[in-house]
Amino acid sequence: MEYSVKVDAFEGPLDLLLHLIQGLEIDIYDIPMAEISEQYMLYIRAMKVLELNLASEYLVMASTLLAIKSRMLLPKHEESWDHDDAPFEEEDPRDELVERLIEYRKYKHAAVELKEKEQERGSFYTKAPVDLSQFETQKQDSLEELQIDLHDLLGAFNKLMRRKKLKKPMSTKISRQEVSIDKRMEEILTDLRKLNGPKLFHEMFPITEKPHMVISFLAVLELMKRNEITIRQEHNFSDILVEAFEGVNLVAQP
Amino acid sequence: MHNHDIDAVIESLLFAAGDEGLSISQLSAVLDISMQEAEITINRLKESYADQKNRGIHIVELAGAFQLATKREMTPYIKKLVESPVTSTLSQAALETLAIVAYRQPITRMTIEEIRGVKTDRPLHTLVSKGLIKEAGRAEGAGRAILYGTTHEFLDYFGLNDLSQLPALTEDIDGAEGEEETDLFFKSLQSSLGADQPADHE
Amino acid sequence: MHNHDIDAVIESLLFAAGDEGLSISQLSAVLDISMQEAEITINRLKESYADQKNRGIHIVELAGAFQLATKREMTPYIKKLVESPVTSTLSQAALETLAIVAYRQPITRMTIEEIRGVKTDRPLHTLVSKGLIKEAGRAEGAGRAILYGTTHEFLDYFGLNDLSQLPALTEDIDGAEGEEETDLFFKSLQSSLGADQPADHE
Repeated sequence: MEYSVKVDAFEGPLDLLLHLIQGLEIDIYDIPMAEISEQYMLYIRAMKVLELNLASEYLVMASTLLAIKSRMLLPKHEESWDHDDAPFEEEDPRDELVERLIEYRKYKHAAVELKEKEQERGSFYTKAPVDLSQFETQKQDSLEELQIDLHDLLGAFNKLMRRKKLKKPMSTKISRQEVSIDKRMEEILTDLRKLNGPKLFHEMFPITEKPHMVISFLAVLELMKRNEITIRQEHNFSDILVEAFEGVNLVAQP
Repeated sequence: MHNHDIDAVIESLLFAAGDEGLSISQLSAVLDISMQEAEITINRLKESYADQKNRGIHIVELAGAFQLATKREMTPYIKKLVESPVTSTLSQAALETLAIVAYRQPITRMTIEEIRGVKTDRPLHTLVSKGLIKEAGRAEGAGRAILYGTTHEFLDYFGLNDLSQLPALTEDIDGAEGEEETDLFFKSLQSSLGADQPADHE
Repeated sequence: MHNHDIDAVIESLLFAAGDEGLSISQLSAVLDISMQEAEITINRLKESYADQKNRGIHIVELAGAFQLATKREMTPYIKKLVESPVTSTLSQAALETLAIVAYRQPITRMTIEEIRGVKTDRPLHTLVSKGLIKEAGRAEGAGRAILYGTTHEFLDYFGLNDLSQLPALTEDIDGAEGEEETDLFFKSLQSSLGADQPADHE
């Protein structure tokens, strides 16, 4: 398996920019370049800290943003050499970017609608065709007449995968327990204090379910920030150790 | 041939065809009726299945073919008995790519990448391997790049009868959707990176 | 739970259960009724399906399991469907089977049936007779079941040089979820947690 860790969470620089524009409640047709560049760089830095493999597109966009920003800072002396007085539509350095963002956003929203349709379609059950080959005539069609290609094969397989199968045993649904970050922080800290020594980093993730792992990860980050725990690594690639600071601080004190 | 109630015959045919579905032309051929008549009949049946409160299945039209499916309100009962589909849902990258292909087909990988602003070979690969898109010719010009288009299975997968049923593209929408996880992740990241940055950008 | 007509619920359950059928105990568990009540209800339904002239399917009982099937008198129509010229391509059943054999060869019929969830001897027969698959040895163990694999003709037909040219599936054919792009972050997180954790939680 290859490990090309994607800069997760965002689908690329355009997606990140849209996220920022929305978060900052900026008018997409009048983007404050200084602000957006600053925020953008912050995210890039964060991704680097996380050692996520930053796709080169993000860096290209960073320089594009800076280029637009500096072009906008240039003094506008067009008037001086605007020889005839024809209404001269001054080109905004942001135009091309805005156009790309709007175009991309169209499809991003279409993707959301497709996702809804995917779920809707996934909520009903269909059945396999009855095996009808007993009725097939003796005269078999030759292969050439079949007119199928690999895509039909893949499509048929995908369809099969979508079909639901009857469960062998009646399974009792394990109701997923939602764990809050606060609760997980408390658990981790109590655990570490009881131990009175370091614990391996991976032991912070006893349940390998995505939501639980994310919560655990966030809990560890938050505990670090609050100086409740310390994390160290003896040398490169050695085990990461997590230990509670001595102290009487209680987590999540009201 | 018509000793039997046409409704019964169609029900049996639909049942036999399963998720392969039945087209109007197949119906007309088997029932020995005109295409128009077949269409009227199947649509009447479709309504009748939908209306009958004591029926748990109905007729749906997918990718130009009619097939039987359970009614949506039955899902909770069936879930107690049947595995949910193993198919993982498509990733955001795949959905975006698919949206672009669906609305702009035939289209080359390069054009898709221009629109998305990122490399798109992986999502394209995923979509081809799921049979949702296919090579639909080659572009004119030097590279003769592959042109992608959607498949029959694409329609079925999204419950569409044909491409005209795709939701209309809209230019201006303001809505936060699916951003929560991202936000949570980056908020905590930002706060762990230091307090000099505004932690909330909502 | 019974906001819905019990007849409708049972119909949808029978439909979803397919060839595996439903036992009285399953019905009683899902519907939250006594075994006796379940038996009375299913038998009432069975009669009602049989009596209705406008229904092409009925409920049959096989080895203690109830399942839907087409009524016997519908057979001529279904036969006609298979023979109709519109249907001259490989059936969905055959395509599915071929896909499974192509990606999982050598493979026994039993394993294919486990994956598809339905009987598959006829589609296998069709594919063998068309020369797309062939017997490729025998499985170890008691039954020494036939193992199937694709033929040279299969490669020819699909324009492949060898099997490695088959498009990679994103999804394991056993139904286990394949690696999804969105999961990469979590995968890498898990792998950074050490090898003693199960790397996949599919």
